[in-house]
Formats: sequence, structure tokens, C-alpha cells
Amino acid sequence: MMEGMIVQGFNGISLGSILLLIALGLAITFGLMKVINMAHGELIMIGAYATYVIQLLFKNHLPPEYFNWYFLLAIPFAFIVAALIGMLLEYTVIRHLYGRPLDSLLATFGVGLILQQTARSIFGAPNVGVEAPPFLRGGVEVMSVMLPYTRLFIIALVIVCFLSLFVYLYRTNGGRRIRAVMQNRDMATCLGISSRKVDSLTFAIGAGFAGIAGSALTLIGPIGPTIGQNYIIDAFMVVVVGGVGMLTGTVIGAMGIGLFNTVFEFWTNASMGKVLVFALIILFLQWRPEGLFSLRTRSLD
Amino acid sequence: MAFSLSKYLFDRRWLFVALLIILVACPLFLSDFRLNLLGRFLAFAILVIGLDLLWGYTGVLSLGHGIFFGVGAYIMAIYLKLEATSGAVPDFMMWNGITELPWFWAMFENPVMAISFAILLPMLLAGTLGFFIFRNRIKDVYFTILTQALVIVTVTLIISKQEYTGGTNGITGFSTVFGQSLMAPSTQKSIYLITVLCLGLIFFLCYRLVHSRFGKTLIAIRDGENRLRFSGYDTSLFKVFVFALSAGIAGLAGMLFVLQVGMISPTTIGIVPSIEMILWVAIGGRGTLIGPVFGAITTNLAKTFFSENYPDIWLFFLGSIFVIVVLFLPGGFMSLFKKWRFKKKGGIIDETKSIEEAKRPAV
Amino acid sequence: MLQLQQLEVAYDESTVIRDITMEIRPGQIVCLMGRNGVGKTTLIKSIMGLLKAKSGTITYLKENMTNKTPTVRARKGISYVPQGREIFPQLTVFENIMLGLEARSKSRKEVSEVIYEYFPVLKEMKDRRGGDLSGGQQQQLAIARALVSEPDCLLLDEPTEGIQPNIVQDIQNVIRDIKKQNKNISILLVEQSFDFAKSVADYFYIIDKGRIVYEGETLVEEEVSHYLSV
Amino acid sequence: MKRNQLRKQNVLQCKDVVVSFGGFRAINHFSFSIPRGELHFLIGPNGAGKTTFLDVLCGKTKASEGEVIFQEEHDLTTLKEFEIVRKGIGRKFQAPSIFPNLTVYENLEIAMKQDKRIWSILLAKTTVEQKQDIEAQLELIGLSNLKDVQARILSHGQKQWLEIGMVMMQKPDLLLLDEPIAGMTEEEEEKTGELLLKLKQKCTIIVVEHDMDFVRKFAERVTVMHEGRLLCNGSMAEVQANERVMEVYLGRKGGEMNAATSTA
Amino acid sequence: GGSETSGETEEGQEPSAETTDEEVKVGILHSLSGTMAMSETSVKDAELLAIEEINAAGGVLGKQLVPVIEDGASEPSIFSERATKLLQQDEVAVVFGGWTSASRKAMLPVFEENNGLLYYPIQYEGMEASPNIFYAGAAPNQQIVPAVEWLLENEGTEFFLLGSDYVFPRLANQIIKAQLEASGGTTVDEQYTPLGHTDYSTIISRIRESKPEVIFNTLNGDSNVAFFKQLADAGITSDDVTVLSVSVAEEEIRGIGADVLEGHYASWNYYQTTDTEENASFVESYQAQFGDDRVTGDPIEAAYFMVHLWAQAVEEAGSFDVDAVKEAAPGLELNAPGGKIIFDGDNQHVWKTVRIGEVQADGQFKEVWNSGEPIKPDPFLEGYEWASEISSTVQ
Ligand SMILES: Nc1ncnc2c1ncn2[C@@H]1O[C@H](COP(=O)(O)OP(=O)(O)OP(=O)(O)O)[C@@H](O)[C@H]1O
Ligand SMILES: Nc1ncnc2c1ncn2[C@@H]1O[C@H](COP(=O)(O)OP(=O)(O)OP(=O)(O)O)[C@@H](O)[C@H]1O
Ligand SMILES: [Mg+2]
Ligand SMILES: [Mg+2]
Repeated sequence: MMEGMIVQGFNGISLGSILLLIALGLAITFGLMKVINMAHGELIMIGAYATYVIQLLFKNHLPPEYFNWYFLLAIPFAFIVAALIGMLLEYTVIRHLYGRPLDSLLATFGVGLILQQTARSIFGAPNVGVEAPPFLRGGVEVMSVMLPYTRLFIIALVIVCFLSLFVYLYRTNGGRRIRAVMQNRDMATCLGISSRKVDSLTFAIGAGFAGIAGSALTLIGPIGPTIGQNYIIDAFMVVVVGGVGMLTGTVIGAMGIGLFNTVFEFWTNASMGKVLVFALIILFLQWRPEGLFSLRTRSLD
Repeated sequence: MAFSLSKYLFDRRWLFVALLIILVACPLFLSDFRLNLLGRFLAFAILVIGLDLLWGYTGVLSLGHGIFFGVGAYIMAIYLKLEATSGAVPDFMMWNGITELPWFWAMFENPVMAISFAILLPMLLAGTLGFFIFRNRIKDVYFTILTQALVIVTVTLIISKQEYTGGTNGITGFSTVFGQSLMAPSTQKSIYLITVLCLGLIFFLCYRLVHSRFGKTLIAIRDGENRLRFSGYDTSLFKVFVFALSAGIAGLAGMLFVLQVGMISPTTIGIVPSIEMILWVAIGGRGTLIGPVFGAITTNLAKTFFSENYPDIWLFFLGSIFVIVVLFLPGGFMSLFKKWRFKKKGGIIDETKSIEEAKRPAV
Repeated sequence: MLQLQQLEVAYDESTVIRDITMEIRPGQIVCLMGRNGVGKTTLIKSIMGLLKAKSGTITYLKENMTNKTPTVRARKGISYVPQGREIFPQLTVFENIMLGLEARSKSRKEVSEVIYEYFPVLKEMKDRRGGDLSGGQQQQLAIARALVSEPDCLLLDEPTEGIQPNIVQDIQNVIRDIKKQNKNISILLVEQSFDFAKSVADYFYIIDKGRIVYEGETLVEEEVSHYLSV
Repeated sequence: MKRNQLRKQNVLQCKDVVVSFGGFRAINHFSFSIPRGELHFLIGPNGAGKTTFLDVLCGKTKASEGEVIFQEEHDLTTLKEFEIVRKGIGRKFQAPSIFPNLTVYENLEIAMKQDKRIWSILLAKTTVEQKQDIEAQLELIGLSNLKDVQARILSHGQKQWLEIGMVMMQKPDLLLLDEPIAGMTEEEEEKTGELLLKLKQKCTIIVVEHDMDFVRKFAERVTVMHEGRLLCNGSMAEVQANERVMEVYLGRKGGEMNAATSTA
Repeated sequence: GGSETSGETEEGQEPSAETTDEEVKVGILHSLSGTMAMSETSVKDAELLAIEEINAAGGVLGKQLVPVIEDGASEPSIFSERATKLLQQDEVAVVFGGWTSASRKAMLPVFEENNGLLYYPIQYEGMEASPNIFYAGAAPNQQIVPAVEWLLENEGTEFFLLGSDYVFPRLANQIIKAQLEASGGTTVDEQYTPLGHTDYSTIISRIRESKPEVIFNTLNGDSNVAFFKQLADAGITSDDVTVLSVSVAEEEIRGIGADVLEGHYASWNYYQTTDTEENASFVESYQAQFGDDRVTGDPIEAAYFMVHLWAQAVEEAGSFDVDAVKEAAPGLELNAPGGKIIFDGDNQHVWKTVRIGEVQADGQFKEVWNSGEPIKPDPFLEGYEWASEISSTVQ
């Protein structure tokens, strides 16, 4: 019993941490920038493929004893690649769409299709394989409960990502600049903030985090052109349930969904679990129409 | 983007009439297959009119219309399946050890029941849902995401309750409708014409609606729902009404869709199709009724054309279209139309002049 | 310091500002008056760079600004109090003020206490979200935000709207102070009230139908009232 | 409308209203009442709670304590916004809020007093009187020439006018105006003032304003709020004489001179 | 149908079958986009390879085969639409296509309506025998049933049934449960996860609890990757419990990673390592064509030989006419890479040799058992009285 609860708890948290990881990037591009970024899933995919590439390099061009470390290199690499592509995306498409969230949905959906097909053309349609680095094999036994290293690693990773993001957004001038631009672009420029720089930087960061997520997900999931679709909806759910634009909300949203999901799945089965969770989300919104934390100020609408 | 609807849609009516005439003429020069294909697109066109009413005019974005489309489609499918098995239990039920028809199948053996429920049930669903959702002031993305959650719930249920729904295989293998062989060219032609008729009717209905004071109220809701409350409107009721209406239209579309495709499966009503529906509206030009109709037809034509001719890389083309339209035609195809009218008339109205005059002492 | 030559501004179809030529000299406080909808805000916005000039030039410190972005103009020392506050609703009062410092590139990055002396309420409500403030408080916040950057050129669009009388009084003194501290700051003020205008400004423009119809050191109500009357 | 027997009764009766935002009390045991047909001014320092009070009256903000009785019968704290409006309360907001994508004309048409339940709106046809009504209103607010432009392009002041027009179209019994003359030229202030006096025949009016000349010109009774409480009320003269009021609001050097300098 | 008119306008580039006397069109209809593309593209490649070989050898009845490729986009309704197009617009002689049962079910009415011919390369749940579909994949009794028998003999009797939540796994598991009951095995647990499910921690907890000897895995696509990776992370190896999969072929192994699969089993009719000289040349030409890094596998092999099977039937019939081909097909034999196959006239399936393979470190299979000679297809499991209940329902 006791043991069962620990297992559930751990599974819940680890699922929650995964959800948070895939949602962090979206919390920026969607939560802050109000870009309904349907290509978020594809940015995750890019991160995953970036990891795959690094792994290939290590496999083919470096002596095996280094293989252990490819992953530590892969994560920053995934971040950078995704960020750069994000930047490009922002420059070519997104920047024309600020203040038109619903058009951004349309455009990014198109971008998503293009990225998918590109991946297919480069890496082929079948999934590619990434071997978990040896040091992440197995796990630790805690009171007769097995905690896989991969899960622990992801939890640690997401904590780091979240804290750094949080500090940057809410404790630095840069972060303040970002939030200002996102709330009132014109006025921000009138205060001498270069909204172009901020926008492109912000979107890049968001994309970058998607990349990290992709990189981490290679540990536990498939790597193929369409994996983005497995994650995009969950990511949006998390952000919205938490309250759009509230980073802390995103965390609680993710953990909440994660825990409930595992519990429900344990009680019933995977399908019903899924149904129940989403039903719960629907009910939850009845109770909190603007997510866990609402940003509403008194101004009309 | 903003639309001074009251005006220029009016001069657009001829556009739709022209479209209708062409559509009616199509059977004369299109092959059965192409005609049938066009028919499906028209079913979508019907759906997007309702969707546009909800999104373009009222500003409520639903990513859940796949469901309502699906309800209509499934009910029709059940009816057709039962006509095919002549009331016997379909095979997939037997595999799952179900030996006599569940009531929610049996009741649709009767065509009248089937057809009316295909439209009423979505309305009922949307109505009740909308009532709670809008009463609790769930707005914007929160509503959107909620509808998306709804899709997932429904689709997952349909798939996992396959003993009743046929699961991922969906419901297929129809033979006849009202005794006529379903896939026979003659039957398909008449179904096509019925579809065109429905399109015309729905368009006319919605046209009247958006040009009444009701239509203006919808726009007011889109622009400032709270402000409208303080003008004495129970905005949530209005939203419920429009939501239900569009759901009903979606149901009708779904019904027509099944009649022409001869099958329905969860993938046809899932997340991605629901999003695509929105794309059609946006591409055509939301906030105009005719726009989405064009959007639905052209987008699907393009999709078919590209994927038939470039099966390996057609996604590039489709994706690019989406991006390009958004970047260069904010407001969709119809903004082309608008631009052209600007050139012609110099603006919706001569602002320059009237603003000038506005400075003359009033009172 | 700031010159406008044959400036013309339009919203896509409709021209609102036609051929306006004016100058603001260092240390001068210029007041811009006119009926509703004659284009005062439009003019200010185009000076700030929020609206593109259709034709004509804007020169600031001998430098042609016509095609510069607002960012550049702000960093050159122009700061702006927009009509309708435009504060950042989700940011706290403090953060809103801090943002005022962005324009000032190198120098020290904290808020001078003077600001809080001018508007004590802002200190009390340091941590409240800007959007929750009352109308007048927001207006004060907007002014404070513009002042912290210690600008060389200040654009005020109806700055006293919604502010309680005694603080309006203070604002007059504030403006005078600023002038004392920074001899060659120049201020462009849009104002509807003669008395306020008279009490601070030392040069007047009145625009109508997007053109300057009166300018001068003094403002004789009788003379100009018909431009302002409705 | 049983106006006659309600003649001398209070249109509005508030007792001990309290509104708090997470601990902070924007309104603190504020009581207030206003007889029919009065033009009443509500003034007070920024953040005194005036707008919040109006919010309470029209249901935008819920009072945590106290009661608000309208027409001696309806408890406003229990009603939804639109119900309150239908009971006959009209409100102009501090920041002009109109429907940007409707034309000026349509804005008025929507606001107009009419059966606003969904079915009747569905079937609504604009009658001749209604049309004349709107046209007249357009004249009154000086926007007739702009009646077919989208309200989005109006200037700040023009928006103010439009919104005033909209609330007037509602033909309310109680009219709440939050800084109606903000951003208006002094001549337009005059015009607004006269307008108020005219309206006063038909309905009761509460005006929030910072422009002392304006208040002085048109006020019958004035209520001063401060930090969510009632500071004092009475005629303008009395209020102006009050020490506290000068201190917290009008300014030390006495109402006269600097009150004059204050505008919207 | 009267498709000539737009036949030119739409598909101008390819002349229709009738018009030229040295070419004939054949349709290829798989998902080249969407979630199923990851599996189906290689199948398409195999079919193209076969067509090329046939053309190189002088074509069929002296005519060159011209493939018309369509994308089913992982969407059944599109499959039915494109099937209609291929038959009516392009008037292809035959269509090779499909993967999911959903896509097949969607196409079935179209082929029966237009009396077309569909060759379907994938093992599936059975319970079907359309006169217009030739099934080149394994029927349950050519993959699942023998696998269960083998497991009962060699691995243990306590089964954990894990599958994706759709038709094939559910039906497969019904068969398995019936079989276990009949032959003294037990089902400790039966779990289904939604398609595309990627978090298996809860499932794995269940596995820990129920301590099965065997996991019979009917998961589909991506889910396999997630499941096996997470199983390995949880420290459960093939020594602790055997997983036998029926939808994991060489290509899937590369997506999952051989490291986590090593020691687990699969049941197929063919492996890249299968030792026949047909296979040697097949693998060689396949890799020569599409790259040395590519692997073959059961569906790929089936797709490959079914094209040859069709060609053979046409030659036999001396005509491309569907009815003639149906006439001629029964009893035809062919040495496929996976060994001898015989086309069965009763139910349009093929006789195939069943093979159990064990995953090696290099991602290839080591065959540990095979049925010796080809087994007769029995889609309705009429030959097994323990399955009488299941099969009876369908009659
Ligand atoms: N976005 C816009 N598009 C088109 N016309 C506009 C737009 N904004 C303002 N206008 C018009 O430009 C004219 C000038 O507007 P502006 O806001 O500059 O007036 P103003 O002098 O500031 O008036 P106020 O004193 O009321 O603020 C007005 O007649 C208005 O109708
Ligand atoms: N949602 C909120 N959260 C926190 N504080 C709030 C909120 N709404 C209002 N307040 C505070 O309540 C007080 C009263 O605000 P209110 O707008 O009623 O003042 P006011 O009298 O209208 O001032 P002004 O004359 O400037 O419009 C202000 O101090 C404001 O900061
Ligand atoms: Mg202005
Ligand atoms: Mg106020």
C-alpha cells in the first residue's frame, strides 16, 4: 500500500515534470507572447533530432569511452539549434503576426507541416533510435521502489530549467523588458526598448526550451517526424490550466495533470485515465475560468 | 483585422450567387469521382459557415467542432450501417460479444429519427455545454482549449468503446440509402445537389442573421463583451445560441459528409481536422460569410491537387500556402476583394471627408 | 531643439495632420491646443515615431528623425506621456517606473527619490499591479515613468486628465522644477485648460483641421476661443 | 413606471458598503443615498474609491459587505450586470469604452433602450422613431457626420462623446458618469454641463469629476470620498470650506485659485 | 465510371491503362504523411523495387508497369477517396496498399463496388475475406496462435496482454485468451493504452505487481518505443520477463534501440536474417536501391513478394482483367524471400512459414523456431475449436 502510493506519487511527479518540460517553451511563446504556436511540437522534434545527430557523431567519430558524455553536449546543442530555428521563424513569420494570435495559429500550423516534411526528407520517415547514455541506465531502489535514473534526471533538468527561466523573467531587467514588450509593444518602444530585439530573443528562448524538452524526451520516447503531435496538446493544456502567462501556474498545472493522470490511470486504465483527466480539466475551468492564476486586472475585458 | 461587415458583404452577394450557379452546373462537366470529391468539400463549406458565425462574428474560437460534425456523421453512419445489415448486429459488435443492438443504435434505424437527431443532438450538446461554459465566463483561449479537451475525450471514448462505435475502424461498409445503391453515380449526383441546396439555405439563413441587429450584437460581443453587458445584454445567452446553431450546422455537414464518403472514423473528427476547419475559415477570411466557403473549397482543392501530384512533398506546398496567406493576405482571400474595392472606391467610406466635416461645430 | 517641417500624417486613407511646421527651442515649454479630434495626439504620436509621417521632416538636435523608430528617439532623450495612460497593467508600479530608465543607456539605474516626492501615492503602492490602480493613479504613474529617464524633450498629452486638483497643482510645480534643474529641456504639452496652459507654457500653438491656426507667446482667450469652441 | 409615487423617495440607498481587494479596502463602510432627479457630484482624491463605488452600483465589482438598494426595491448586490442595466442604471466608464468595429450609428443602435432579450433582438427591426431617436442623439453629441465610420478611428474626445451618447440612449433612471469631460475643451464642458441639466429632468445623475470649475458650476450636492470613506457632503460651498477636503483634495492654498487651474 | 473527361484534365501526365499497349498502370496507396508514414514508406519502397525488377525482366504480358503513387495521409477516409481515384480516374490494373485495418476497412467497399483488386501486405486480426482483397500478411493463425503455443512451451504460462487500444490488439487478445484457456495458460492482466501513448510508468508498475512470465505485446508504432525504453529504465530485462511482440520488425527495432530490446522475441513470417537465396538477393537489391543503412522486415517482404505474386497471376491469366486474375490466382506458388508461399483460393490469403525470432545486439533477429512448412491461412480460425466462439460470431 505505502509502497504503492510512493510509486504513484513518483510516477505522477515524473510525468508532471515531463509535461512541464514540454510546456515551458510554450509558456513563453504562448503564455507571454500570445503566439498560438502550433509548431511548438515540431520545435521539440528538432531538439530530439539534434540529440540524435550528436549521438551519431559520438558513435562514428569518437572513441567509445566518450560516448557517455554525448548527452551532456546534446542538451545545450538542442537548445541552440532549436533557438536558432525559432529565431529564424520569428524573423520570417511570427513578427508579422503580433497582436493577431489567431493568425499565428494558422501560420505556425503551416510551419509545423513544413518542419515535419523537412525532417522526413532529411532523416527519413521511420523513427530513429537514440541510446540512453550508460550513466542513465538503471535506477536507485528507494524502500523497494525502483526510481529510474532517466526519470530522476528529467526531474532535475526541469527544476534547473524552470528556476533559471523564472529568475530571468522576474528578477532581471531583461525579463522585465520582455514582459513589458509583450504587454504593450508600442509603449515599450516609446520607453527606448528595442521590441525587435526583445521579441526575437524571447521567441528564441521559448524555442530553445522546446529543444531541451525534445532532447530529454529521447530518453523515454520515440524520435520521428510526427512526435511533435504527441506533445503539443498536453503542452497547451498545461499552460492554460496553470493560467496563461503565469510561470508558477504552469508548474502546478503540470504537476496536477501529471498526478491525476497517473492516479486515474491506475484506478481505471490508460484510455479512461486520459478521458477522466481531460474531463477534470473541463470541470476545473468551470471553477476557475481563467486558469489557476488569473492575470485579470480591473480594466474592462 | 476588422470588418465593416454591414457594407461590403452586401455587394458580395452576387459572388455567392455566381458560386451557386457554377456548383449546380458542375455535374455536367465533372467526372463522378471529382463531383463526389467536390461534394465533400461543400459539406465542409457548410460547416465553416457556422464556424465563422461563431468565430468570425462572435469571436469565440472553437477547436471542437469536429465533435459536432462527428455526431452528425456517426448518427447518419449508424443509420446507413443498419440499412446495410438490415437491422442485424454489425460484425464488429459480434467480435466484441455484443449480440443485440444497443438502444442508441436501434433508435436510428428510422431515417426521420436519424436525420433530425444528426442536427438536434449536436445543438443540444453545444447548448448545454455552452450554457455552463459561458455562464461561468470561460473565454478566449480557455474556451478554445476546453473544446479541444472535449475532442480528446470524445475521440478517446469512441476508440476505446469500440464494441459500440467500431473503434479506429469506424463505421464502414454501407450499401444503400433509401433503397438506392449509395455509391451509384445517380445517387451521388442527387446527394451532391442536396448538399448544394443545403449550402445555399444555410448561407442565406446566416446572411440574414448577421445583417440583422442580432449580427451587430454578435460583433459587439466580439469587441467588448463586458461593455455589452453594461448595455443590458445577457451576452452569455447570445453565445450559447450561436454555439448551438453552429453545432447544428456542423451536424448537418457531418451527415452530408458521410453520405458522400461512405464511412466515418475517429481520425476524421479528431484534433487535427478540428484545427483544419479553423484554417479554412481563416484562409477564406473570417468575419465574412462568403470567405470561409471559398476557403473551405479552395484549401481542400489545393490539398487534393498537391497530394495527388506530389505525394511525397505535398506538405511543403500546403504549409507554405498557410504561411503565405497569413503573411500577405491578413483577412484571407476576402481581403483581396476588399483591397480591390478600396482601389475602386477609395475606402469603406470617404473617411477623409467625413472627418473633415466632423470639425464643423455640432449642435 | 525639435523642429517639424511641413509635417503631414495620415491614417491609411485619411489625412489628419496637414503641413504643420513648428519649433521647440531648448528650455521652452510649448503648449498645443485644439478641439477634439483635430490631431493633437496624432501629432505627438508622429513626433514620438508611433505614426509614420506621410511627408515632411522631424528634426531633433540637428538630426533628422523622420524615419527613426520610437526606440531610437526615446534613447535620444525624448520621452512621452500618452493620452490614456498606457501603463503596463500586469507589471507592478515599481516595475513600471523602472522601465522608465530603459531609455537612459549607461548612467546609474535606480529611481531618484524625487519622483516619489512628486507622487507619494506611487511609493505606497509600489507593489500593486499597474492595472489595479485608479485612473488618476495610473496617470501619475505614467508621468513618473516619463520623468525618471530625465529626458531632454518631454511630450505630454493631456497629462492632468483625471488627476485630483491639488496634484494638478503640484504637477505645475514639477514642470517648473524640471525646467529649473535642466535649463534646456524642452516640453511639448497638449492641454485643454487655459489656466493650466497659461501657468506653465511660454509659447502656444493652436491647431485646427490639422493645420496651425494660431501661434504666439501669449494666449488671449477672446482671440482664440473660436478655434476651440464647439 | 410608477414614478409619481416614488417622486420624493431615494432612487439609491447604500449602507456600509465595503469592497476589499485582498486585504486592501478600496471602499470602507461607505453609506450614500440620493433622491430622485438630483444632479449629484462625487469627488475625492485619486484612489478614493469613486470608480470602485460606481463599479459596485452597476455590478462590475461585488461588495463584500453592505447593501445597495435601487428604487427602494431592488438589491443591486444580488443582480447580474445586465439585469441592473434593465432595471434602469446607465454607466459611462472612466476610460472611453465603445465597440470599435461597429459604426458610430450601430454603437448607438445597440445601446438604445429596447427589449434586449435574445429573441426580440433576433427579430428586431429598426422603427422610424428609433431611427429618429438615434439621428437626434448623433446631432446632440456632434458625430452625425461620422455616423458611418467605425468607432475605432474616433479621437479620445470623440469617443467620450460617443459613450455619453450611448448611455443616454439607454434612457436610464439613474445615470453614472465617470469623468465625462475628461479630454474635452472648456466649451465642450459647457455643452456637457447644459446637457446634464437637461437630462436631470428625466433621471437622476451621479457624476465623478475632478474639474472643480465644472463641479462648481453645475453641482447641487457634492459628496467627497477619501480612502474609501465618506469625508463630507453638502453644497459645493460647504465642501470647499472644509479643512480636510482642502488638505487631501483641493490643495492647501485654498480651493479658489488652484481649483480653477485643475481640469480633466 | 465516366472518368475519361477529367482523366486527361487531372492526370494528364500518365496515359490511362487502355490507351497504350506497352504500359499498364498499377496503384500504390500508403500513408506517406501523418503518423503512419514512419511504417508505410518502406513498404512503398519495397513495392517500387518489385515493380522495377518486373519491368527490368520485360514487364507483365510484355507491358511495363507504371506505378501511380498516392498518399493515404494516415486517414481512412483519404484512403477510400484515393482508392476510388486510382480505380475510376487512373483505371489501374491493381492496387498495392494499406497498413492499418482502418485503412483496409475503408478501402474494402470501394474495391468491391468498382470490382478492383487490392493487395494488402500486413499481418492483421483476420475475420475478413473480401473477394476483392488479396491478403499477403499473416492471418492470426500464422502469427499469433503459433507464437502463443511456442511461449507456453518455452517461456511460461502466465501472460500479461498489452496492446494499443484499437481493433487488432483487442481481437488478437481475445484469441489469445481463448487459446490460453484451452491450453492451460493464464492471463494475469490485460491492458490497453491509447494510440500514441508515451508514458508507461503506470503500466510498468502493473507489470511489477502481476509478475507475469510473458508479456504479449500488441502495441502499435510509437508506443513500442516508449514502452521498451521505459521498461529497460525500470530495470526489467528479458531475463526477468519475456516480451513477445507482433508489430516490432527490424525497422521498429532501430527506432527503439537494440540495446533495450536485446533478448526479447517477435513472431513473423520473415526476418532479414532468414536464410534463403531469394532473401539474400532481395536484401542486397533493397539496400543497393535505398541505402545500406536500410533494413528489411516482414511487412516489407510481404509487400515485395505480393507484387510478384500479382504479376505471376496476371501472366497465368494472360490478362489484366480483375476477374481473370482472381480466376488464375488460387494455388499459385512462389519462392518468396521468407520461403515458399502458396496463394489460397478459399480466402485470398497466403500460406506462410511462421518464425519466432530473438532480437540480437545488432538489431537483427535470430530465428529460434519455425513451423517447417507453410501453414494454411485460417482468417476465421475455423480450424480451432477453442476459437469456435469467436469465429462463429462472424458467420
Ligand atoms: N486609427 C485611426 N484611423 C483613422 N483615423 C483616426 C485614427 N485615430 C484617430 N483618427 C482620427 O484622427 C483625428 C485626430 O485624432 P486625434 O486623436 O489626434 O485627435 P485629438 O486632437 O487628440 O483629439 P482629443 O483632444 O479628443 O484627444 C480624429 O478625427 C480621429 O477621428
Ligand atoms: N483590482 C484591484 N486590486 C487592488 N487594488 C485595487 C483594485 N481596484 C482598485 N484598487 C484600488 O482601490 C482604490 C480605489 O480605486 P478607484 O478607481 O475607485 O479610485 P477613484 O476614486 O476612481 O480614483 P480616480 O479619481 O483616480 O479615478 C485605488 O487605490 C486602487 O489602487
Ligand atoms: Mg488626443
Ligand atoms: Mg476613477
